[in-house]
Amino acid sequence: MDLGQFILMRHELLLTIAALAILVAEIFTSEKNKSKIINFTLVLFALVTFIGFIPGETGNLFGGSFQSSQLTILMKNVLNLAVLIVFLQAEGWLRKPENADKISEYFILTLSTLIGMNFMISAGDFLIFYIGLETATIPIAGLAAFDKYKSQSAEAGIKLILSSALSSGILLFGLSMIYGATGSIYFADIATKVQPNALIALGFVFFVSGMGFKISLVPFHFWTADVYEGAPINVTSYLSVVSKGAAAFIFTIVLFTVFKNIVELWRPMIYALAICTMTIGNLFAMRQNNIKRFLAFSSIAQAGFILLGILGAGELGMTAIVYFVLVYVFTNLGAFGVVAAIHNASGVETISGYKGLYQTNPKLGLLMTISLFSLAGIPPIAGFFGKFFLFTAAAGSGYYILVLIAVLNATISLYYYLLVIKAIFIEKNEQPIPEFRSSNAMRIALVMCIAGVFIIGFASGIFEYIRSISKIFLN
Amino acid sequence: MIQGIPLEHFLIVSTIMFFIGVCGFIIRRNLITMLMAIELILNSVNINFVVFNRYLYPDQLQGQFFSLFVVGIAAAEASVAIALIINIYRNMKNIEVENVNEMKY
Amino acid sequence: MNILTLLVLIPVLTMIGVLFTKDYKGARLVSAIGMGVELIATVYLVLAYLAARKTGMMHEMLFTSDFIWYPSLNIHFAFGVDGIAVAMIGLTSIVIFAGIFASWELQFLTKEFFVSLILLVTAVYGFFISLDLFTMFLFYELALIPMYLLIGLWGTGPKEKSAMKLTLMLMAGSALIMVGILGLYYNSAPGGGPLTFNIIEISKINIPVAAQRFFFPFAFIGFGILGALFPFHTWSPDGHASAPTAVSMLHAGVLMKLGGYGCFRVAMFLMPQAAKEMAWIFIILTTISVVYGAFSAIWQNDLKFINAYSSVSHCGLVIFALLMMNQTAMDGAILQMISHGLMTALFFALIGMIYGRTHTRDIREMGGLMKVIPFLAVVYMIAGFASLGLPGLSGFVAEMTVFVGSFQHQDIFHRVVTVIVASSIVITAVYILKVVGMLLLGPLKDQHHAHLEDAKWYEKLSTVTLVLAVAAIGIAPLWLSDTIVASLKPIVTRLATVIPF
Amino acid sequence: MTGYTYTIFIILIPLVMFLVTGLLGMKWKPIVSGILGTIGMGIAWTLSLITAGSYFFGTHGAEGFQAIIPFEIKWLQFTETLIIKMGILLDPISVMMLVVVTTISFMVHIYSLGYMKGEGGFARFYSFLSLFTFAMLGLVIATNIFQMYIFWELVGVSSFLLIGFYYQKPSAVAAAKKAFIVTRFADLGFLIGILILSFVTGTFDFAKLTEPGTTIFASAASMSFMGISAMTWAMTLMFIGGAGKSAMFPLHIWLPDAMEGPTPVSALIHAATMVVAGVFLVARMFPVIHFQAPATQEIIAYVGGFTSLFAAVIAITQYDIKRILAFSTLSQLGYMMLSLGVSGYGGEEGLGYMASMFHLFTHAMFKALLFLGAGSIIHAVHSNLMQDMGGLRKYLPITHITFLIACLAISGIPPFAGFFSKDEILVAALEHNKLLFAVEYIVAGLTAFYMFRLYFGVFWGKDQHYHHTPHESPMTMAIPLMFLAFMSIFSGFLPFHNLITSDKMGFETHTDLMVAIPSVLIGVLGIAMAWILYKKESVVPAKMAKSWGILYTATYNKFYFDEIYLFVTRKIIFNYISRPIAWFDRHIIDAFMVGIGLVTEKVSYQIKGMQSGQLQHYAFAFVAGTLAIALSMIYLLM
Amino acid sequence: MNVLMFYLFSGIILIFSLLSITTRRILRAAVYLLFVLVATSGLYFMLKYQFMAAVQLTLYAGGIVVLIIFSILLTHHITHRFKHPNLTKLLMGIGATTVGIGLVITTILSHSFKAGTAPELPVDMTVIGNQLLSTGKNGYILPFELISILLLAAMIAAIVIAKKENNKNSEI
Repeated sequence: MDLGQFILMRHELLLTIAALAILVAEIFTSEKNKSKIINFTLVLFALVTFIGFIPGETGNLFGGSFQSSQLTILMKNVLNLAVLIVFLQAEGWLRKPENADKISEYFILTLSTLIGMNFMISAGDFLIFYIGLETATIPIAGLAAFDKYKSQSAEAGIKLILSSALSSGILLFGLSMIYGATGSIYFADIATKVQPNALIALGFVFFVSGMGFKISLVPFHFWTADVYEGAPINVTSYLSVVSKGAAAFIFTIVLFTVFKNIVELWRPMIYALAICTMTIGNLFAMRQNNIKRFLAFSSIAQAGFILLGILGAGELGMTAIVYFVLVYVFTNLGAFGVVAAIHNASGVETISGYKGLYQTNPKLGLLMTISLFSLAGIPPIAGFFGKFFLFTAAAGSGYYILVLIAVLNATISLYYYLLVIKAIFIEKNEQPIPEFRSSNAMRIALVMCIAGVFIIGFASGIFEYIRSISKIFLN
Repeated sequence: MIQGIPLEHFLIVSTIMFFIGVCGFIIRRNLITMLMAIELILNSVNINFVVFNRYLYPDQLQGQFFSLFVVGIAAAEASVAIALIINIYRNMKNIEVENVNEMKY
Repeated sequence: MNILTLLVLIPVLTMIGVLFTKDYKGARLVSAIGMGVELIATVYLVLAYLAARKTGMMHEMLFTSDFIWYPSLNIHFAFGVDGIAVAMIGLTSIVIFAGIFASWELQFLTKEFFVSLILLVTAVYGFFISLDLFTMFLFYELALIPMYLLIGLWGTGPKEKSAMKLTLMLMAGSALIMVGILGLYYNSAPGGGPLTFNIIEISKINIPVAAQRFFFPFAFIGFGILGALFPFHTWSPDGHASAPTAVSMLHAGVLMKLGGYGCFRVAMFLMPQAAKEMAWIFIILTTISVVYGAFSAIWQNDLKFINAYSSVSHCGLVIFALLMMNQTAMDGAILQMISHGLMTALFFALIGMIYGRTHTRDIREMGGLMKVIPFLAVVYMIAGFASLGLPGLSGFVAEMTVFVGSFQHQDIFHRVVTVIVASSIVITAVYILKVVGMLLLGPLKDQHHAHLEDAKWYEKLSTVTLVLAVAAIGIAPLWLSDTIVASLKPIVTRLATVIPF
Repeated sequence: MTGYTYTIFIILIPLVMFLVTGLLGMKWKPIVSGILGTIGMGIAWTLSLITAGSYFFGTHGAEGFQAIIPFEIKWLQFTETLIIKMGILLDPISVMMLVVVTTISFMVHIYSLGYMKGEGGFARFYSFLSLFTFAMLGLVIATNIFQMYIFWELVGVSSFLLIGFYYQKPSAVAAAKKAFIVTRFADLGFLIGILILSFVTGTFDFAKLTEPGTTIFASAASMSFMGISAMTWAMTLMFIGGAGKSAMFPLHIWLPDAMEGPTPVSALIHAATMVVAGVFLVARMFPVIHFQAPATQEIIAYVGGFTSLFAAVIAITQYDIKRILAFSTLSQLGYMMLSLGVSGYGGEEGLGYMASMFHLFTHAMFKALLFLGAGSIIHAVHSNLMQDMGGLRKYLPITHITFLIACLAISGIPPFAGFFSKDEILVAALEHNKLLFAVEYIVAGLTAFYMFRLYFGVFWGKDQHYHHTPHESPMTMAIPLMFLAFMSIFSGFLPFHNLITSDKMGFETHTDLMVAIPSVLIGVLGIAMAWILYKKESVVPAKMAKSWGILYTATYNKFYFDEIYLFVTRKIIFNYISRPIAWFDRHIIDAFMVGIGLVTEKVSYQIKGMQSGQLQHYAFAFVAGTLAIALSMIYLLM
Repeated sequence: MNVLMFYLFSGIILIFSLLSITTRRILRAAVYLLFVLVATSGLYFMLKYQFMAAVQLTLYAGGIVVLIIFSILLTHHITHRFKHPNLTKLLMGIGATTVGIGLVITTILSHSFKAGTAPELPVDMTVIGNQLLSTGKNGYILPFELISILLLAAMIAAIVIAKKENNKNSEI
């Protein structure tokens, strides 16, 4: 292979270079200029994100271990975009004195997990997949424990690393069985050899539970809430949006390509998981007061909806999922952005603390409301379209009852989103969060989110583009 | 059957080991011992890969390499986990897993 | 530009305009102007529609326009109106116009209030002009959501609880609708070919019977919840009681009509066989609705509760009439929607105005208001008479059309339920007169009320607009009825020609 | 045939007056509304008289009086055939009713100028009067049953408004509500009757319905419900509507209470015009009832007969003069109904029909006179009760004389108008039903008795000590009294048998002496008894009352019908239907909906222990979940 | 001989695994784990995967276990003895384990494994080395590079968590 082919993995390479550049910058920056790394990184990463959007070739590398297609490139771009927003939102937090000596670490760790995710998306065999998975997980544990003098943060870190170790152990066990049954670790080989037999089923279940851990499907979700609550907000938003989104992408890709021959086997299972995930997520979200924990459970419920897309037939399901995740990125980051802004300014992160927010900070209140409505799937915001297409996909496979359950669950979810909105708009507070002005980076991030939330739904071209490249990908 | 030992026996051993690891993860009171249980799990997975490679698909070394990387990752995982455990120790002055439940419900 | 686009555009522009105003006076002024223009546009639409029909345009829908939105799913922005939609749009314009003036004095977060209110109306317009199930559903959900804030922020009493109950029940309804719509979509091309969300196109094919049987209840009950179908009506009393005046007006006056309209346009029109097969179940439910709502109203003491239950009864009649599935009864149903929309809006406006003066809605605490606030009292009586079906006001026309239409069925079941439903006119008289007697007539009960001020100019404008509309329909119903009937013909023909089981 | 187009103004003038005085009346001096209304009514009256004159005495063919429709527009179309039209139908009975209504209304308008002077809401009163007149006229000239129903309802509501004119008086409000709801209940019957009728015949038009030898009922023969034929149902239900308006037993209870309204209103609505709407309805539908639903006609006869007796008995014991007159109205209405009930169709067979209409006409005159007289008395004495009156003949000479004329008229003493019309009814009854004939004889006596009890009690008897001397009413009140007295004397000589008959053909009648003489005698007997008992103050009536005991008490309390109705409405409908339904709605249905939410929330709290914060519990859930899924998947595989 | 060796190693693995998760002294647990890992490498030797066995010995037994022991020494007194396990968790663990073992073993035993027909690849260092650096199919240069990123990231993560900060006065 010649060097020119490396253009195929430009996302990964760019990210690696970016990470190394930050490392170098860290070394050559004096103690008191550390915070300039933030600006440097933001510009650098914006550049990286932008370059990612430049259309390029697609194809396979390393004997099929690395696969690149329009769809995977799009997925990577979505993730890049999300990480860019996360970085912008993290700016204010990183400038705080207690983080002064770990700025570049935050960026490098995040970027390395992103590299892992990119490799996972492009993986053509289970080895790359697995290493990508671990690369995408292990550093996050470090990030989760970033506020290391807060016991909650430490707890989040240890819970994440141990649960993920267990889950990856179980996933590996499943992979070993699949290897034993099919004789290969390459996706393309496995896809032709899988048959519905007990060993494969067993291996597959173990695999799914490992992935379920990443997407936080019930009953593999328990870590989610604790980790989200304990981790710093900008890590939580990263976990909840980027990490989960990437996992959803990969899960879909693997199910749709590698295990497409045993689709009849996994559909009932996804069906059951979808119902459990939506319902349990909602039931837990209902009575939370900590906003991060609340969003954690809400994101679990959202994961349940993603499964509906997996049940959907072929390209429509794929499209719906990618589209939903795209919407979800903007929506959830909008919500997390508000949470982060408020937390940075006042330290409040409970729903009851949000009472009267609209009186003092109407724009943030409104933004939060719009984000939550989008999460609930209220038109004309993008969340509605995302959900609708997922349901359309599921209905396309004849799962009308599941769609009904899902929509009813969406109604329950509306209930608790409305609780937050109620706090923001309706309820009175003696001491509301004082008026404040968030940093420019945060503002840019929030404007991006809100623009995304409004544009994506109406601009049908996005959906159609995803659909066209999904079609190519699946054939 | 290579050397007169059926494949299934290896698998049985690894399976039992796997579940001993799982069991250890669930019942142990100490974070480090839980980490050890993880190592048991990974180890059993490695046995699986290697044995499948040797018995069924010796034409390539996929299983073996897989185990190789698993070992590497296990090391990375262990190092981060231990750092986190020490962090916990600094925050809580012990590493009893039961005490790590500040966040719940 | 297409007049229908304009109908949606004007409220949107108004909303933007309101956002740029400085104080409550500016906000209300902009809203009033916007909705005034909307009313004018509506009048223009009505005239244009009638003129177009007169020139012999026989298409089912007029002023249609169609933009492809999501080509791969065949989702369009497809707009168009028939006589029924035009009538509903007219209703909406009148009610929102009156509603703006009914909330003239609101000074708490005025901008937000008017924006939410107009957002709601925008969605309602969108709903009525949509020919595509997707956009229809989109506007439907959009119409429900501002309700929460409108009730929760500007309401009274247990507003948060009521707002939540209302929102959740209606959203649960929309969950059912969603399933129904998806079912229609996937069965819209039984003979192969592209699937479609377009109502007109779906109406030209026959959805497989098994699918109809499965999806009809979803769509029908889903819309029925908003139409206050027994036993899913319980959001209505609480919601209306807690909502601020203009919101009650709009919700009972217009939004509940979305339910009836949807039942008919989506559920029954597109799934006629199932509608025929299952009609009896819903006829029984609506019969209960009608009588039960009226009886419940007798026992209430809160003015808004009375009116809410009366709405249950009247909206029950709408769905009842729709299910009769003949031209006259369905004509009556549409008339009843419009009539009820107008008079219930009038009622809620008046209740709001009376409450604003006496600070109570309990009829036991008031009495003899006729002497003190004669204008409002007289208008209240007119509204009451409209509600109990006095000739010359719209209620009579609608009810009689329903009764006569329903009675044209050949079988005993339909005719017996018609008689039961007709008996509601007596019960309605009982509670209306009870209220009128206790509230307006008799000696002044509370001396604190002795010096209340009668209606201000904007209140007069608000109520007189509605009274005129009620009376106009009541006195000269023929043009409206004919317009509706003309548009009903294709639907009735379709219902009549499907093979019964 | 279009020469009658001007009749539309008879209807429109009151409507315009209603709108003008209703909307602008507040702005003017009150008397302007009154005068305007009166002038308008005068024009309408004149037009009605012209119409009647040219209709009855103009040229008409050998086939009798033809129905003329000078004006008709489509108002609302239900189906191809079921169309509500608004139009004017001129035929003998409607023209006759036009005259009755405009006459009485005009008189009342004039009378009220004096009677209502100084009352608050003068303009409102006149606007309501105009509204009522408009509605009543619309009712009588209706071309189809649905138009009739529309105006029927409007009449009901204007009656409600006028009864409740003194809206600050709780009793007036209650009476108004009662009147409205009772008649509304009856109207439901009417409505359903219309529904059935229109369903069977496919038309609302009177012209088609009453056309002799029509075939539109052909399909009715096969239809029946619960063993009773469709047409019987339809007509009986329709009769219930009529019975409600005309206050037939047992729907009579609203009429006595309706006397809470101003007295001119009682004269206009509750004596002369609205209450005969039921009779008019039956007359209008007479061919249909007679041929298609003979059973209904029987019912009508018996209900009429019973009501006349029942009301007469109650009237004897009452002291409120307006109530006495109200029960007397009931009794007379019973006569009219009975007369229709016993009538045949065509020629002399249709005597009952003619008699009924005749009595309707004469009764309107003398009963309006009685009420206006009573109004004059009340105006003078400021009380409704007989106990507060006596010896008024000295103070109110005009009222006295006119009242006496009216009493004689109602008692059937020749040559006053009541004698002729009542006599025809008795003849008709004798020919068809001996029992009812006997009843009517008794009632004739009772009528004479209670009317003269009233007369003597008010104008003779002991002279009460009045706070201020009663004085005769002003001319505005006296003129109508005199005009009506004139009518009460002479309207009996009108040739009704030539003008208003069931088949629109005139026939000859003769006074049957065998009937007339006993009836006059019995009237005289009643008067004599009243003279003995009430001319001078006497203890005999009180003693008699005591000796009748329970029966007297029951009669005095109107046989407790009000109480029964109260029990049914308050207790049963309010307490045992409405209240449980309201409760059910809040506590079962709503609670169920709320309960879903609560249960969800409860579940949410119940399962919070799952998220225990214990890493190892999570791990167990993870493993157990995986194994459970694996097990079920492998199970599915097998 | 092989058979004997296999059962010996298996016995060591199983027994010491069990002991490792049941002993109440933490250091002993670490040592038992070491035995297990060493016995595992013995199995690899038996399967003629010497390279794998060596890696197992050096990296696993030599690296990870040492790391663990260090951390034990950092956080425990040597004489520390655990309390008995929590009963609920014990039941959970045993339950899950029993079911799991039963399920997996049944599945494995019921499955008929079919060996590949392709010729066996000799396992020597050249082959391993070539494959490790090959860019084609069955080449492992990409995972190799990727894992280096992982290790770097893990290192940074471990450092950022564990490093002592100037202003804080920590115990270690």
